[in-house]
Amino acid sequence: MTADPPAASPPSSSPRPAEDPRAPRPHLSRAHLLALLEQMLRIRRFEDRCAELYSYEKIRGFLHLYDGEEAVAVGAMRALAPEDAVVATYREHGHALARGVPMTTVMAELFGKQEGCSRGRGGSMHLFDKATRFYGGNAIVGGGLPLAAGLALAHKLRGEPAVVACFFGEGASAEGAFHETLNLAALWTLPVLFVCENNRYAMGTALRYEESEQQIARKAASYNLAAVTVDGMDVVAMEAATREAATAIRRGGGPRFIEAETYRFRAHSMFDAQLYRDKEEVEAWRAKGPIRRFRSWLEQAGLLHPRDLEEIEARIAAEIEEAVRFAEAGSWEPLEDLERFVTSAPAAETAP
Amino acid sequence: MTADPPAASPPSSSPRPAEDPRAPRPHLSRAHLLALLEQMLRIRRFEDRCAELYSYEKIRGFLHLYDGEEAVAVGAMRALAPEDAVVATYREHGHALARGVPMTTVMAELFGKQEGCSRGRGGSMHLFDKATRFYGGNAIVGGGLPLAAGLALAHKLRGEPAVVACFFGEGASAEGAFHETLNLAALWTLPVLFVCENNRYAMGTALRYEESEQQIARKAASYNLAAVTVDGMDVVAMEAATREAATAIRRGGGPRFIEAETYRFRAHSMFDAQLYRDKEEVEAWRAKGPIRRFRSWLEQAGLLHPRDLEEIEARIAAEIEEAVRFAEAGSWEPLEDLERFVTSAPAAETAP
Amino acid sequence: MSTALETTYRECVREAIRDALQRDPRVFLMGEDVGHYGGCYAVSKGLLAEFGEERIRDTPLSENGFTGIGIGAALGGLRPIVEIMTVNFSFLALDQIINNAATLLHMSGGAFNVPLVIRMATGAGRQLAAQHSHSMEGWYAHIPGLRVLTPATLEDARGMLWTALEDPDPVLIFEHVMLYNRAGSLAADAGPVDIERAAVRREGGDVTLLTYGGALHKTLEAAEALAAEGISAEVVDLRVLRPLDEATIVASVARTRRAVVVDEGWRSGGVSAEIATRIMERAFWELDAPVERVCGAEVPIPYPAHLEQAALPQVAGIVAAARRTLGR
Amino acid sequence: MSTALETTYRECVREAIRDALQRDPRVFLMGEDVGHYGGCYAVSKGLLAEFGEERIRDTPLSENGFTGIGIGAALGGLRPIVEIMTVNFSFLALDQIINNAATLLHMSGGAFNVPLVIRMATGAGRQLAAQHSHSMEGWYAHIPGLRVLTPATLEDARGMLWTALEDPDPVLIFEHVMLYNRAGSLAADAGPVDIERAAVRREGGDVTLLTYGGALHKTLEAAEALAAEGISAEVVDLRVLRPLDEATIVASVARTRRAVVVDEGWRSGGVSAEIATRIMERAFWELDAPVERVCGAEVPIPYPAHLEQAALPQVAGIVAAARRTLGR
Ligand SMILES: Cc1ncc(C[n+]2csc(CCOP(=O)(O)OP(=O)(O)O)c2C)c(N)n1
Ligand SMILES: Cc1ncc(C[n+]2csc(CCOP(=O)(O)OP(=O)(O)O)c2C)c(N)n1
Ligand SMILES: [Mg+2]
Ligand SMILES: [Mg+2]
Repeated sequence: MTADPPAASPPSSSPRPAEDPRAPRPHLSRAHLLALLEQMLRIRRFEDRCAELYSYEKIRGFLHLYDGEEAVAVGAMRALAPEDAVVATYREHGHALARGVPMTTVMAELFGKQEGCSRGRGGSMHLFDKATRFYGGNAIVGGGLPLAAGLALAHKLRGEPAVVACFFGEGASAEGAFHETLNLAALWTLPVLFVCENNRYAMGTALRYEESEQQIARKAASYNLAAVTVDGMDVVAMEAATREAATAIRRGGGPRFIEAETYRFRAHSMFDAQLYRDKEEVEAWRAKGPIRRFRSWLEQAGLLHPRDLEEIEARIAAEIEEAVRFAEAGSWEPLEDLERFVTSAPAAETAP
Repeated sequence: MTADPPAASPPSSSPRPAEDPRAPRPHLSRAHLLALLEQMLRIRRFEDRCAELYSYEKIRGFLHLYDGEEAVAVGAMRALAPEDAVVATYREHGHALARGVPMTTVMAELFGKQEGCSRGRGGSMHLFDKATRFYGGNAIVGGGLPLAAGLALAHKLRGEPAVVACFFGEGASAEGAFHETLNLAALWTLPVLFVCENNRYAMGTALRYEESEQQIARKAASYNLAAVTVDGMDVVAMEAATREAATAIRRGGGPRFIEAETYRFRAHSMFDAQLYRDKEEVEAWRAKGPIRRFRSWLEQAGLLHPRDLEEIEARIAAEIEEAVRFAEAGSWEPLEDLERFVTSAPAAETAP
Repeated sequence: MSTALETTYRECVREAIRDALQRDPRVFLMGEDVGHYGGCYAVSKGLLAEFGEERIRDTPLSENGFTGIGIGAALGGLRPIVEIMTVNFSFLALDQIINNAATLLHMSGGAFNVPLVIRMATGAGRQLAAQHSHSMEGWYAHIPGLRVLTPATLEDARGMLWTALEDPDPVLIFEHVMLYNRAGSLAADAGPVDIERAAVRREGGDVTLLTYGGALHKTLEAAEALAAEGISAEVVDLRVLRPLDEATIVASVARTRRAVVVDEGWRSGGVSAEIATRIMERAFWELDAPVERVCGAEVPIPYPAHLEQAALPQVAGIVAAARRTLGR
Repeated sequence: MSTALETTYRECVREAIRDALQRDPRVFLMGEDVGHYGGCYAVSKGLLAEFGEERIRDTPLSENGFTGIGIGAALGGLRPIVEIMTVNFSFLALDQIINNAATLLHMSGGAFNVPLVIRMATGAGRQLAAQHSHSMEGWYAHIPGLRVLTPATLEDARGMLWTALEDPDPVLIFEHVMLYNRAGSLAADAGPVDIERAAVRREGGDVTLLTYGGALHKTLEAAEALAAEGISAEVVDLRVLRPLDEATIVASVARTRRAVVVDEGWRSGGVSAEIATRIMERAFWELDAPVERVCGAEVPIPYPAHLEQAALPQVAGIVAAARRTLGR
């Protein structure tokens, strides 16, 4: 079964290293390691700015930050090639940026401007981008899993050797959609990589109130697919695990599952008083923060010099400034277009 | 949390032995063993008659027979006490009869008469009976599982030491409802017994097309609850496993899971050409049939004499005749009552 | 010219699927028991042998999962036909149908359309009782982003599927269970039909009877009965419940000045209300009488035949409603 | 006599829940984040500390599972209040809501009723976009076996829950997200209210504006604006979308001879159509103009404020529709 043109190639702005993302193991050159750090910092600084813009009411609605979890998306995306596809959740700024969705269009989306990656219609929870095969941004917990498996089925039937990476939280693993999808993916040997971001909370509900089996990889393994638990605060471990899994998937081995143990440092969304956890717990996890730890390791190993960091921060700051400028300069979609994009046909013809 | 009157007691017509159903192990007296045989035969003969009545168009709609699986319901029900509750599927004639729902009202239900156990409104797939705490009869595959867990939650919060036995097929274990319910039941230590009737087919879909993990008890165990696989063609094994599980549940140990390996000898429903399996496979399973095997074992052990069997068959035949007579003599609910039972209030007051 | 074949609605649906599988390698059929069993209503019998397991794909009992997989596969460039056995089971897949299929195009600002077709059996008449017998097509017609089709004739059973597969957006096709055995003749070269317009199945000048799906044939019978009384009824087969073909509806009623909507679905909040309201909005001053509705009784479908039939629109009720619009 | 308290809609809902928990040991609240988090919209804040984990029960993300557990618990003699965070998530539980909660009484021939209350947040206005913002209460009102409530005032937020818990059958309560912060005064002894009747919130003689839920306050503003133009509008708060209080609706419209339905839900096939049709069926000869509808645009709710607001009924649109019924 083939047809349609092949998947899009990555945009030139994509911060991808020369190295082949399909290599089964990471090549830990200094450039590579610094690129990992830069990606994580880029997401962190971007989101810090988002929080600020939220208080200025430039960004509205629900805003879920990825603060603390950056190593997961950054490590995983390094192992994905342009022909691969990504499905994420409402907490997906990090995934979008790490995948190469331009920061400008992400920021414009958060502002609700028509220059945004979803024309402003989606907002924070619904980032989409065709060029990087970024299939959202889904605000129904668990709703992205079947969709990812379906993309994988398309790849398989069309003979395209691509991987679909599907990110979701541990909370999603209680939903029926998780169960149905894992069974189907294993049964049909679908080329999909499930990445569960186990940050120990689903909103304000702690893991022990969510799951009778708290090790999500064990749950996954019960569907007879290979599942591992990885330190999601360690970007290199995440990259290595993803490369291994993606390689196995590309070889036709069917679905794989990675449980990334991580933690969210900030509130669930901007409306969360965090009554459900102690400050101490948060502080203890902060000490293991993915950026902090990686940075000091790089410094101790003599791989990161103060100059490097300054340069990185300067590049990021400039990119963020540019993104904010782009978003500010963006335009509001005209009201006459309100009923567009409900169907593909011109609105006039499909008035219900 | 308590209120409301306690659960109903069993009707006098209930074919229950004197022995305490709550005993942790079966007492295998001759009377007990013969009662097991009689129950299985009673269901078999009843359903043979149903198939015949279907061809006379006395029974319509979908009719799912339990032929071959009788040991599961008969064994399991022996371990349930009057205060326990039962939730079953659209293949539930056997469960209803073994639980003690009068054969007369079951037959009248299949005829659609208002003397039926659901006033004729439900038909074969929707048998209900308050007196025996028989909560259906559910034709949505997997739809009964959350309901059973909810009944168990009510028992728990009200401090009632009752077990809910929930029967369903292996096909149901692919549904999201299975996953959500098992997690919740284990998480909340609910007093519910899940009995999965693994008859190797969901309609025409063989186990290997349904499940990436074909041992359903293994799937269940992944929720951290005790799960066993039992020979569902062996009525004594079923009874023993159920007694053990029910005893553990009554002691507050939370949910248990029994996978009963069984086989359906007849078509899925009356509209099934059985293209999906060989005659040989059916024959091989027939040789292990629960009635055939148990009967010859009883005979070889000198526990069943030809006279016994004659008496049993005669009793059953008489009961079936009486049930058919009752159903035939039953009446059609008047058309004026069509809109009753949509809400509890009188129809006139709640016209939408 | 084209010869006619004797066939059934079931065979028309099967031929439509076969045709689509042959025309386009991206098409595949997926659902419970579509393969080895041959389809719950025997629609897909024989297709597994012809097209193999990849394209006639039996699924586990996972309505939400495989419907979502259909959406993803559509995003990935395939043209899935998802079969949901019975409309009541589609509630299990509703999250995927509404929150994803109907919404992705909009949420993505036009980037990702979902060319998915979902077929399901709908309606009562087979004594399958309260979890297998409902008519929810009018309910689905409330959802922006979906197209809702209700083939009532052999031509439409044969022709709507291909056009639906060419639609860039999700299309739901509802096949009434009482139509599958319907026999008749069909042009040998019958092919794709439009999925935009209502069709006038019988012309008349005194009253317009508007209906769709399983109720079409009863409505035509009613028109026949009315003719015997000297009442000339026009019968409009809506065919497409979303988007409604308002122009055809309004044109007919503006002429006849009287209308009866016949809908097997429940009355309150059904598509019958929308049609009545559209008529009021667009042809109020032309109306000589309030629009009448003949709908399903507001009750989960009961098992026994006499109650089931009493819960459904019947010829006598349609005739009586038409008479009322004429003050008789 | 009774003194008045300053309070908010959110506090009224919380007080209603607290009151129910105190009155009846069978009552408990169950849903995602109702306990430790304090409720997604802070409705249940403080209740966990007061009533403990058994009665303020945090659930995993399992909408179908815990809604079904609510049904089973109701069958088992408890009086569960199930909270579904947002109406869009209720699609995941739809099988349990329709195929079980709404249907069990009927399927069992009257043997098993389901005294369950499901509360959910509904509606747009917070820029939560296409998977969190819809108004599906009118859609649920299509389902026989359910009662559908839409408290729009502090009194109803405070009073409907207890009456709903006394109903032997399932009741859905829709709380509009834009109402939670609404402040006002409430009698200190406010208590249970009826869940049968619509309420005339403002009397008038020229045109009847019919609405419910989040749109009530905009409609009252519109009536005020109309009064300034010399048009006297009556405002009917439907309160109960199923079963509709046809008597109150028809009595008002028969008097004013003109009606506008204001409904945040999508227009096609919405409850607005049912209300318009009932008016036509029961008061056709009294009508001086076709019933007007002011509804939500038929689009999944877009994120940016200007588009979101444009997708919702607004005062100006209501005023214009009322004027049209008067030929102005
Ligand atoms: C089906 C559904 N139910 C509930 C919600 C509300 N909600 C949004 S995020 C969330 C917690 C999800 O937790 P998890 O899956 O662990 O992801 P995390 O937010 O921790 O990344 C909840 C309950 C939702 N969006 N969708
Ligand atoms: C949700 C749902 N999907 C599909 C069906 C149609 N259906 C009825 S029984 C059945 C097979 C169920 O198999 P299993 O759970 O193994 O039970 P068995 O019939 O073998 O006892 C199917 C697909 C249904 N009733 N409900
Ligand atoms: Mg989490
Ligand atoms: Mg089976």
